[in-house]
Amino acid sequence: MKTTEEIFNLLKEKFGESIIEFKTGVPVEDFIVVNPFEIDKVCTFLRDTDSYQFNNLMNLSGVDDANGKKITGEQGEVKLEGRTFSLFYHLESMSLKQKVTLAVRMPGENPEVSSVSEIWRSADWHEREAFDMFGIKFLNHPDLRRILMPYDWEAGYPLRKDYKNPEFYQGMKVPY
Amino acid sequence: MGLLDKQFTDDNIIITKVEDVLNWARLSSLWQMGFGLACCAIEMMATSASHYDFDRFGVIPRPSPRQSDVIIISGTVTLKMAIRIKRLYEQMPDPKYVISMGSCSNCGGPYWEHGYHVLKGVDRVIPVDVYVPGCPPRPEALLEGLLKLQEKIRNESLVKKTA
Amino acid sequence: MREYFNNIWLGLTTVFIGMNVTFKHLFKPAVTIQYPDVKLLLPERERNRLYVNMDDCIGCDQCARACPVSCISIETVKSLPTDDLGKTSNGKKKALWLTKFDIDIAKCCYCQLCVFPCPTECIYMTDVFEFSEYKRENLLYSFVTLTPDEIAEKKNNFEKAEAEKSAQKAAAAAKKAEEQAAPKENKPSAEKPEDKKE
Amino acid sequence: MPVKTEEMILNMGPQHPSTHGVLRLELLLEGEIIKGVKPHIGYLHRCFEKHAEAMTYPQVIPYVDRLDYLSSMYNEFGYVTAVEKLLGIEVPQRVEYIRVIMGELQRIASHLVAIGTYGADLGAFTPFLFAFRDREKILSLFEITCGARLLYNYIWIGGLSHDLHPDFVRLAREFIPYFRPKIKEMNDLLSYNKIFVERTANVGILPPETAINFGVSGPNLRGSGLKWDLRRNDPYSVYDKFDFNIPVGEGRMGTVGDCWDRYFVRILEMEESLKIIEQALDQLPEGDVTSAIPKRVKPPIGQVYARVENPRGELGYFIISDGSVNPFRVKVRAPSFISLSVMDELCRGHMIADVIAILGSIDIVLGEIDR
Repeated sequence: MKTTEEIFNLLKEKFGESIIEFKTGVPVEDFIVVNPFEIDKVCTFLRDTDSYQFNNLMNLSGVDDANGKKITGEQGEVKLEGRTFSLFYHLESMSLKQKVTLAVRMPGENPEVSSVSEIWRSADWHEREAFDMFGIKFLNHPDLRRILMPYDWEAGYPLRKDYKNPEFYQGMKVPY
Repeated sequence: MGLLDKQFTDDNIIITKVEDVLNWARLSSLWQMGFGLACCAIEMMATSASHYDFDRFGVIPRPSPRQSDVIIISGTVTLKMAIRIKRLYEQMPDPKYVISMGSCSNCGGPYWEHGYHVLKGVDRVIPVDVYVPGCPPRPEALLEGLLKLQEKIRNESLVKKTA
Repeated sequence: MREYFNNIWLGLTTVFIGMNVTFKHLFKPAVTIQYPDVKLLLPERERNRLYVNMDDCIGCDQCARACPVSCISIETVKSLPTDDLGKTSNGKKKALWLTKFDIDIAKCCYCQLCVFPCPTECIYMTDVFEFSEYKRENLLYSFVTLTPDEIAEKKNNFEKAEAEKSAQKAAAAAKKAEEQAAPKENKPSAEKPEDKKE
Repeated sequence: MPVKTEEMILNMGPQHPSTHGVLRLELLLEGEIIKGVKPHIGYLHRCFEKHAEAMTYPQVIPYVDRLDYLSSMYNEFGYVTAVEKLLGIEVPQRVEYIRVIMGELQRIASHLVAIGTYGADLGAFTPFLFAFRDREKILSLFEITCGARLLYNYIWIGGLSHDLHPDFVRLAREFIPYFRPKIKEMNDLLSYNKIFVERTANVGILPPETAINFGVSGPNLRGSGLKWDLRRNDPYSVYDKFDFNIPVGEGRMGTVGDCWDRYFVRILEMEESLKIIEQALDQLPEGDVTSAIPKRVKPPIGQVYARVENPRGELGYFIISDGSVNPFRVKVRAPSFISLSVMDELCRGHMIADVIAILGSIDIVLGEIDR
């Protein structure tokens, strides 16, 4: 069983720049921040190496970090600058009984990340959900469609903190 | 027949008797559309199961809308589902009745405030006859709602449309 | 061939065993509750329709804040010092006229979170569950005991008192401005307490 | 020359009596054989995660109930486990024991619905009535404790809303000898029935490697023969103090990991839950159940992922706190959500009628899938 710090040091040796930082000190959980375009390689390594065997992706969740600066444009439109989105990967090794949390940070304008659905099939629907709720694009995802919201939902991504609900959807009034 | 040509403009002895028989027949065999949406569907299942026994009131779940008289909207109606519910309702033959079961289908319930994907009340897409409050309503409450609906049907008239 | 007959045999016997179970139940009393005739005795902690005992309500708004679905809406008007509102059953003095206490039972999720913070235990859940309605408007329950006229009167009284107070304050401010013109001294504390209005 | 049939797309649901709610399956058929299944979900998307961001931590609990409405107690259990981990508070022993008792009773109730409706899906209506009769007993136990039948709001952060009813322990003890013979009855009625076995054995086989790769958990994973139970493998609460077995699928009627195995694991689990309840009732300590409830739940900035063994599998809550009274983000790892994604893999090559058998055997709850 390895601690997150040990895993971080070992990964740093192997992948160098792709492993960005090790976050500790936050209550309860430490995590490793990884480059969004290298996450698939890191995950493949973590799954297939004998000393890790992270064969189970417990959870994958998107987060709107809500850290942008509000900038009001000329026409009064509000834009968030410098916002980021995060993804958290909770991995578990069922045979070695160890856990690790990975995270990636993406810029708010065009959040893109490599898909891990090839590595763990369970990621497929989790990623679709993150796309549906936050608009995070997963590169090389086999079937990136909305999953919970209707396919013709045009009002944006509902779990973003600046989401505004539309007045009508297909002739039905949405607000109370 | 005079009835269809609207020759009888007012109640008379024949009509009222026919009405009574028709209404009695109608209210004692309300076939329900076996269709659950959310949490309330579990209580609806409990109502049709052994302890409460919906069959006593002539309510039998039918899987098809074309064979049913009453649709119990049991649970949260989302925008994605509302279109289907409207279609199902339109497929039902007249006379048809709607029981809205639980807070969610009454007015969005706990999801009325921030529910971006919840229809706030099924009465925005189909007309509702009886509102059964509760989250979820006890099976007895649903039975009481059904009795209320039967009461409504009992007072229906062929000549004057009430519903 | 052997398997074929074995399957038939198994099919018959297992169905027979199952039938035996159901047959035995013929002689057991039925569990069905004959609802409209027989009603279950509900336990004392039963959580159904909300009820507010308005005699005890002090208008503290705690239930409305605890409610996750915001189905309780309370509006109050301050009473005049001359008004006597009486006391609640556990000895708290009432200081607010309740002009609105509405519970939208159609929205309520029966979670009982509003019951616990109440300081006078005036809001509680009863065992009444039979209250279906033909119209949804009827599910909006209003618990206010005052008549609309009385509410208007209380509001009027309060506004009058408020107007008097502000007039006094204006006078005081004018006086102060006069004073300020001579020696420079400011007392911001005098303005604050009256501004807060519920 | 082999007969060629045209490919056809068949829609099943969202209104279908055996999709257990509002689920649409898009079946790609070649004749009667299934070439692929595309589940379309979201018909019950009630925006739980958005609501959670607008509520305070205790106010989220009623919404948590409504996720997996067949096992509300366990959902609360999971949520409070996560929040307590974030807050770093210890709860009294009595609270933990009561939570375990309630959780296990809920597990039985949930499995009863799963079994009953599974029987009804496959054409046996009597087990449905029997299962609901016994479930009603458990619901009455919950009702005397907290007053609600289905959605309880009973387990609070740091404690419970009420102490046990004075009659509860007696009634729960009476329930155990009442329920034991009913499991046998269910076996006679359904489990060993040849018609039922023919419908379920060797259908929808889920090999353990596939199951792990898909993230399937709970009875569905154990049905594939893997001894994996969070109550034992990653103990939380007081589960390390009880003695119970972890039933796994053995392929008694066909292959390991078929529908019958998944079904039968649930039957065996009810027996184990009874054992746990019995031990917990014996060891139940005295104490105050509301003493550790914080006045104001305001966790420090941080994040936590906590998981429990829900009747349907691994239920995880990922909570991020920004130091205010409202959670910043709550993500639910719903076991049914993952179980449903494996449908395509399970159904391929089977007949249309088997889809219902497979869907019933993975025991999904749409409220949890769509959230």
